[in-house]
Amino acid sequence: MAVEVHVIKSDTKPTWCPGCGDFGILNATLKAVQATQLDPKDLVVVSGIGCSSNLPHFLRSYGFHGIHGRVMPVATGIRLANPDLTVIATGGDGDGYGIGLGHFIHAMRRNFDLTYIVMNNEIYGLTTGQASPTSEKGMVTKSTPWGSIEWPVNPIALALSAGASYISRGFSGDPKQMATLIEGGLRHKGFALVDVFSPCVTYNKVNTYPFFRERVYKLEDEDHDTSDLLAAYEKAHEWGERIPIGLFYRVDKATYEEEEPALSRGPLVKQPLGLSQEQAEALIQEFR
Amino acid sequence: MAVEVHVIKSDTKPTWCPGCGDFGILNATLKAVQATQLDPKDLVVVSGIGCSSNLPHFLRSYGFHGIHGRVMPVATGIRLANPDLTVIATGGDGDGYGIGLGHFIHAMRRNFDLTYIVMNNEIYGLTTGQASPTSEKGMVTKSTPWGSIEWPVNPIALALSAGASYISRGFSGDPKQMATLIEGGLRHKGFALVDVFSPCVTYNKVNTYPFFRERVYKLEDEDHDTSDLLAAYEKAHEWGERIPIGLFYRVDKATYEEEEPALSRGPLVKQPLGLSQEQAEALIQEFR
Amino acid sequence: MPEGDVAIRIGGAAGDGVTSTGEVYAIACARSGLHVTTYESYQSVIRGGHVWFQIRAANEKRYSQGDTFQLLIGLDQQTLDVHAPLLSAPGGVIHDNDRHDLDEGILPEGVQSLPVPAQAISMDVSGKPLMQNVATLGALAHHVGLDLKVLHGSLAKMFGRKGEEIVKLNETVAERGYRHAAKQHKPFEFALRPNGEGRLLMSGHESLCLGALAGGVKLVAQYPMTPASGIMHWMAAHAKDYGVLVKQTEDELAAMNLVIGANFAGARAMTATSGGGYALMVEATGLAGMTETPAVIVEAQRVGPSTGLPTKTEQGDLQMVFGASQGDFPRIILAPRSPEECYEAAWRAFNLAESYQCPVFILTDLYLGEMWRTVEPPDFQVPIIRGLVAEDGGEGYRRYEITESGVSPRAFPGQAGLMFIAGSDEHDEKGELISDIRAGLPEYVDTRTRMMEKRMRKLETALNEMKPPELWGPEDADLTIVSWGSTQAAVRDALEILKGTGITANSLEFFDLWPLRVDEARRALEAASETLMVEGNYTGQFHRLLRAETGIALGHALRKYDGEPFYPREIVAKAEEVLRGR
Amino acid sequence: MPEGDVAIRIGGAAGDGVTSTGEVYAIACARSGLHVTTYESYQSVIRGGHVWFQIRAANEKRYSQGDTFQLLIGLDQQTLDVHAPLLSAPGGVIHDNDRHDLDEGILPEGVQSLPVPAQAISMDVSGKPLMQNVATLGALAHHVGLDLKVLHGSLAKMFGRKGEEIVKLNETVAERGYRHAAKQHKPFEFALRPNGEGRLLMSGHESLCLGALAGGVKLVAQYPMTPASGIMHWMAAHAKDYGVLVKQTEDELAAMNLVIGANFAGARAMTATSGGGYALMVEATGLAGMTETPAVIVEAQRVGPSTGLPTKTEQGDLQMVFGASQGDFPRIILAPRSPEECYEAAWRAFNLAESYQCPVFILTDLYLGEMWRTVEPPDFQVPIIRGLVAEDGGEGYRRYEITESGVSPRAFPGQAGLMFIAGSDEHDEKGELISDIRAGLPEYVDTRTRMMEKRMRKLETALNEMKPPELWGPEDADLTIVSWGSTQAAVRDALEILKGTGITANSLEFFDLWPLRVDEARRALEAASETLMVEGNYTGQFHRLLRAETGIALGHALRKYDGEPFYPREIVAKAEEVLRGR
Ligand SMILES: Cc1ncc(C[n+]2csc(CCOP(=O)(O)OP(=O)(O)O)c2C)c(N)n1
Ligand SMILES: Cc1ncc(C[n+]2csc(CCOP(=O)(O)OP(=O)(O)O)c2C)c(N)n1
Ligand code: SF4
Ligand code: SF4
Ligand SMILES: [Mg+2]
Ligand SMILES: [Mg+2]
Repeated sequence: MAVEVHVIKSDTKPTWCPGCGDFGILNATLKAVQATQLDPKDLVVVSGIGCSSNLPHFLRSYGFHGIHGRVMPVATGIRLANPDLTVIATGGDGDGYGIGLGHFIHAMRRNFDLTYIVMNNEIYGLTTGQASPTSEKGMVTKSTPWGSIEWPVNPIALALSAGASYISRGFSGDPKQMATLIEGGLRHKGFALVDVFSPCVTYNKVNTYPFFRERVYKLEDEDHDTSDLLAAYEKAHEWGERIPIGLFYRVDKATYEEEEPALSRGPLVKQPLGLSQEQAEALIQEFR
Repeated sequence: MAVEVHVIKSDTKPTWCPGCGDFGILNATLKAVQATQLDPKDLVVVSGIGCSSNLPHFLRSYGFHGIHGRVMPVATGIRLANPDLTVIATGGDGDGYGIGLGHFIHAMRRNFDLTYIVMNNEIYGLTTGQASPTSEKGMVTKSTPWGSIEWPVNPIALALSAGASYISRGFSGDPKQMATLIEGGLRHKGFALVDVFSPCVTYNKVNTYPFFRERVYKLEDEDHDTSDLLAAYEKAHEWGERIPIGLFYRVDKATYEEEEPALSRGPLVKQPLGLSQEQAEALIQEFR
Repeated sequence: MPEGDVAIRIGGAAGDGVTSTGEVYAIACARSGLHVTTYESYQSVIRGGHVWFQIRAANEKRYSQGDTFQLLIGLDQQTLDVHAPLLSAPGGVIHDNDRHDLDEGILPEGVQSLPVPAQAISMDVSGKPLMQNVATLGALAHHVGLDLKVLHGSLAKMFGRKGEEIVKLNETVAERGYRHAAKQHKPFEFALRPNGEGRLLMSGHESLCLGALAGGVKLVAQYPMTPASGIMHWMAAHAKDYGVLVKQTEDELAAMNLVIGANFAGARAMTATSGGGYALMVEATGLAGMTETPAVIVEAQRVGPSTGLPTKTEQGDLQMVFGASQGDFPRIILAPRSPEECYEAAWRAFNLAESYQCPVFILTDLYLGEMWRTVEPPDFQVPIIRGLVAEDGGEGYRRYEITESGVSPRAFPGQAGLMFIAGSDEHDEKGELISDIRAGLPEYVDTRTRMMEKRMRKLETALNEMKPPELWGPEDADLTIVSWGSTQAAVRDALEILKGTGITANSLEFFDLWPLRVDEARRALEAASETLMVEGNYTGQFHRLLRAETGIALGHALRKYDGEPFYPREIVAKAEEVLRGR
Repeated sequence: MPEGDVAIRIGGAAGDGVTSTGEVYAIACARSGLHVTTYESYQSVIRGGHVWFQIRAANEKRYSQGDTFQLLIGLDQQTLDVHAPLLSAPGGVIHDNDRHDLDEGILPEGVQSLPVPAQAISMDVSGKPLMQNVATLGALAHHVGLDLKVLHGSLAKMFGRKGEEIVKLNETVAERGYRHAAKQHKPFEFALRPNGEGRLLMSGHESLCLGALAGGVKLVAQYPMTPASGIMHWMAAHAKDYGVLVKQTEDELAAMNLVIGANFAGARAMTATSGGGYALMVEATGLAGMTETPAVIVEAQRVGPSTGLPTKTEQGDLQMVFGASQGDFPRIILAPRSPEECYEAAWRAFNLAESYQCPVFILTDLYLGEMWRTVEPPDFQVPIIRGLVAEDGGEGYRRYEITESGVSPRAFPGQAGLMFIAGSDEHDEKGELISDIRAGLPEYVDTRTRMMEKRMRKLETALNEMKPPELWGPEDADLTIVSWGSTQAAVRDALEILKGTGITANSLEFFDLWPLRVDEARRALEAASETLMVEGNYTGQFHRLLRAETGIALGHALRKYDGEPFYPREIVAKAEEVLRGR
């Protein structure tokens, strides 16, 4: 069965501001899902809270639109209960790299098999424009009227040091590359990060489309070895005049789901409930 | 006034198991504090919960023994209220790299001026031996009777990617080097991490004193450039036969406290409370 | 609404400038010496959602946004369609009929169409359509009988920082709108009496911020969350001038623990959040309780459960705040009823927190926090009470000394000779742990009991500073309407309306919720001939608390949980139903 | 204690093997057909702290650890000094006088010194001092009249996995201790009647784990915390054989959200924690409430506030659990009274969670969770009720359909044609948000109200499955003792004691706490001539709830907050005081 984009797209119209970078991400996601020919009934899109986190409503798949910062554990719970499902986790930079940072790193080191798309607009959009963990130093926002005095997090470097097995960055201004990166993430076995520069046209007057257009270049256009950890670190720390997008790093390693003994019999949701007679008797013996 | 170790040492006897690595850390800390000739009334030792987090009780300074995983925000609050105080934050690997991981990374990118000593025993001690975020893959614990299936966090690599300005690792079996590292941290302006291999003799039968003695070598004995970020990453990822201890990386950069405008008039705790007549009148004007 | 009491409503899409338009009008009314109250309805979406803003101005003090409105400014078609049918006569709809169609068939009798070529005026004056709202504002000023000069002043205040030229253009546009309206219609006979004695206009949360400054706040640690974010924004904007350190943390867990650290070190520090954020502070609330560290927490309620309706109001978090954190420890809960009381609650909270060394909550809500109201100028000379503090170098200092009041002397890091460890484990008077090698030994079982009793005694001591409920209105009444916090607004206005119906009612208002003045509460309830509890949540969270404490079940309940504030007439209707039922 | 009812106490330093020694004895008693109950007191320290373990064995069913103990095994000097004076006669102190000094002057009359050369025996048999406890165990077996063979069997069970040789050595050491005691003293006349019909011995939390397995648990996500860690350990050890996925998460926030994700996907999943950990689950509890996702949460209470006394017991978290999370939503709270009831609570919790699609709490505590008790073999054929589930491919599926019961049909990811989004924002029947461009519009204001009422109706429906309080003892009594959860143990034993005092008392026991069967509760309270509420916290958290719901203030209260469980005689004393006061 060929799955067309219109099948995966829901009737609910996105409520993002006109021009918001998140539109590009939605489109790229739809394209990537279509490219994998995944049946949408087997897809679950999980998010936190933020403008970006409304995304699940715009796909006709299963979705869980949870609470702020907890997208990783919810997504993990779904994967562990039923690894037959494909899980896309998504949300904003505040959601994933701010309040959710701990879960993010722990999920990566465990190498759960899911794809995490972060709509990184370097700002808190839904709460009307405060500094986010990726806001640049000096940035003026509602919460930093004299300029932020914090260095931003570096999601790519963190992902490298946390052991994620597929680490990439896209840009809403280049939906084609982004679709490829997301598709790559979906096909990758293990934790796939797709960090996306997604301009907030309403609250971020610094990191705009032109800002990125002037600076981004594609890793695939240079001689970058995606299996070289140190090279990836070097690229991850590049910022300023030239900012790399594309695939930074990829490695094959066992996923959590593969190594979890309880999943060796298949998805938990397909196991019988309760105890067999023999099991019950064996248990009773322990207490005699 | 020369401050002697016995002045800084409290009468409360540590309740750690005989042989616990944390004794070495306590001693090294006492030595480092003494070396800086800090008046203990100006020192605050802050911790979370765990065997390790009992440490504040064993110093005769101010201390705050808070809740599990929240040592960083409490320590930050103290620093921001009164930057005249020296703050040592401390606790276990579970406390700092598990439940507290998000705070840890955010504190580093902000470069608060404090010293964080993590008593890393690769296990949850106080809760009687479950896997910790630094437990090695395959490790058998009460919570992983068939061996842990998670890759451990790499605190040094995380600290590098988060932007900490002083990043080091010690070993309880080498209290002298450790004292030097802690003293360096105390003297450093900015966030100083001292991760310490601190064997739990009761619950961790893998990462024992002999385990580390066989493997550790000192960075200062090799030709390691502590100002070279990529070199530091390379060392951070070294594990197995040879494990580096010592100072991985150091850089000078502005601290949060230096950049915070509200602190330009001096510590908050020394400012008058309430509003002056002029301030009150200016405020009222805003609402007319 | 009676004469001299007019509400207007402005509606449009998010981004249409509804808020700024309403704000200029509200300022103009306040500057004209009128009493102003407002309510803004908005959505959890950044652009394109539907926003409307109701502003009530009256000669006498009013509390709520009012039940009806007489004039509507429709900035988009949706506003005309949805709100025009709700108008009260006499009144009118100000709209730009070049841009939208007002279906006059939907207008109630006595409500007129009052078209203004707002866009044309803006284009004409400035070459851009941006100032069309201001043209409608000019028309509005005429219709309600405001002085054009006052409107100009308000525009200058609003747009002053954009430069003189912009202000001038705005003034011209406003004037054109005013003149257009003047030609079309004479002012409505609303009998508003502008008197030139300007009033202060502020929101509940602005007032709270002022109170916090007056009370010596030094540090505000917060994570953004509607409707508490405004507190952070206001504080950040004032941080430099007033020496307040504003820290946006990585989450609410950090904010609360940071506030505890700062208070431990001796700085008056607070946090503000809404329900979902407070949920993340629950564990640290107990930490403040156990270590006896002051902490001020503003919990600005919005609609739950969970993310709920983030831009809508509710009084649904009392139960969470009351029960927050494991075990028992003293906490204090203030629920200011009005913007004025937010001011007082803020400085009192710091005094109470330091006097009783415990967490103090200020329970506001979206409605109260964001409503603007004209207030009397606050008194900035507020008492600063730091509670019991130890002298430097005291021998044998015991941080957690067992005292009759339950309060023990604090020491601050940096003080000589008073070093101690504040611990979340149970401890003895000196602060030494009794959870490890002492736990369960007979002597320390007793220590635990005594420490627990010492801490809990603080609540009894604090009770003396808590205020009993206020009875407003006649002592003898057919009906006593009971409320807490912000619901006061609608209740007080309902009493005014009830006066005209032959029903005598009074209002029993709770605002210092915990520790509760149970004796006074019981007496007041027992004295009532019939009671009606009005609160903004499903299960009657305060009702339950009152019953648990007094044993008295209130006769009737009116509860609302649809996200909207109470309207006086809802209460009037319920009161009539209750009394008819007798 | 009456005849045929003996408690022994073993004390020593952490690491001395107090727990394993006690466990072997408890197993031996259970295997002898006696009724066993235990209580272990330990400290929050890994080595060197003081630990003692009380094990009561009786011919008849008993509930609590008992007030007194007749025999003491002192493995260190501190135990002899602290516990020997507390013994009851007839009785004795088993100790190794080569290693410690028992001051006979501190012994109560009728209590004897019963020295055993335990270390010497161990050295002699095994060349190491390690088995000295086992020598004292042998002596103990003789003194209470246990069969040596049964003791051997229990040792084999305990040490079996260390190999036959170790078992043999242990048996020999035990026998030597037994023989030594036999030469020294004839068995006490405790009149225990070992009858050879072995009983099952398990802790409250083990029983709970069994119930969860029987109820189809598939995933357990947990972060370590005393006293809930044991559940994770037990589950992890059984994970492979019983197909349970055990995930130790990075914190409790993750555990709860993970459980919600797993339940959303269709797996029965639970978490377990204590108060401080649950505090971190508060926000996600509301998420489960709003998205109508089942979730089972074991909240194993310990002493608060904050870190408190981590190894001690309290019933102090009811208020937190009851009020957890912003806004109102349905939740169910079960508080099992006994290890037996933990089993039932666990499988019922899963059925209730899926039937009503809401969070279900099992409120245990350290005392109940860790006490071992002999139980009847549980019935493993428990009903599995998964609630309303939609059929694949239904047209126009509405996940949150408004129904009379409040329950709407669930769908699981992977089901064809039923795709929907579960959202924490308020939503309509289909699950679409009404918080953004629909919020505040009249139609959706109404939708909110109806969704809220739909969800809350589930509580009314669920009430039918909740059990009313149980009245134990005579219907007519001078005094009704009211309790909830684990306090049953001491109350029931107190009733036995009261029988001998001429006071007739009964016990009104609450265990299905919410939704509360208010009618039955009120009737029972009204029928009581005098009431005494007994609960393990400072403020009377359940007392408050009962009063809020029924309006009835209980006559008297006995509260404990020192970390120790209730002892029957404390209740007896209070009962006598209450009735004397009449
Ligand atoms: C616990 C909690 N704290 C705060 C909030 C308020 N809040 C909603 S969205 C958001 C941040 C949005 O920023 P981001 O995640 O970057 O998403 P964006 O809107 O920029 O796409 C916050 C702080 C919340 N919903 N829950
Ligand atoms: C919120 C919360 N969850 C769980 C616990 C239980 N707990 C106490 S210490 C600890 C972990 C200890 O490990 P670590 O931090 O590595 O310290 P160590 O004992 O190994 O020194 C845990 C999980 C707690 N106190 N609070
Ligand atoms: S506020 Fe920013 S992030 Fe949110 S929808 Fe608008 S443009 Fe996008
Ligand atoms: S359990 Fe481990 S970490 Fe804790 S005191 Fe003992 S040796 Fe140290
Ligand atoms: Mg963002
Ligand atoms: Mg550890």
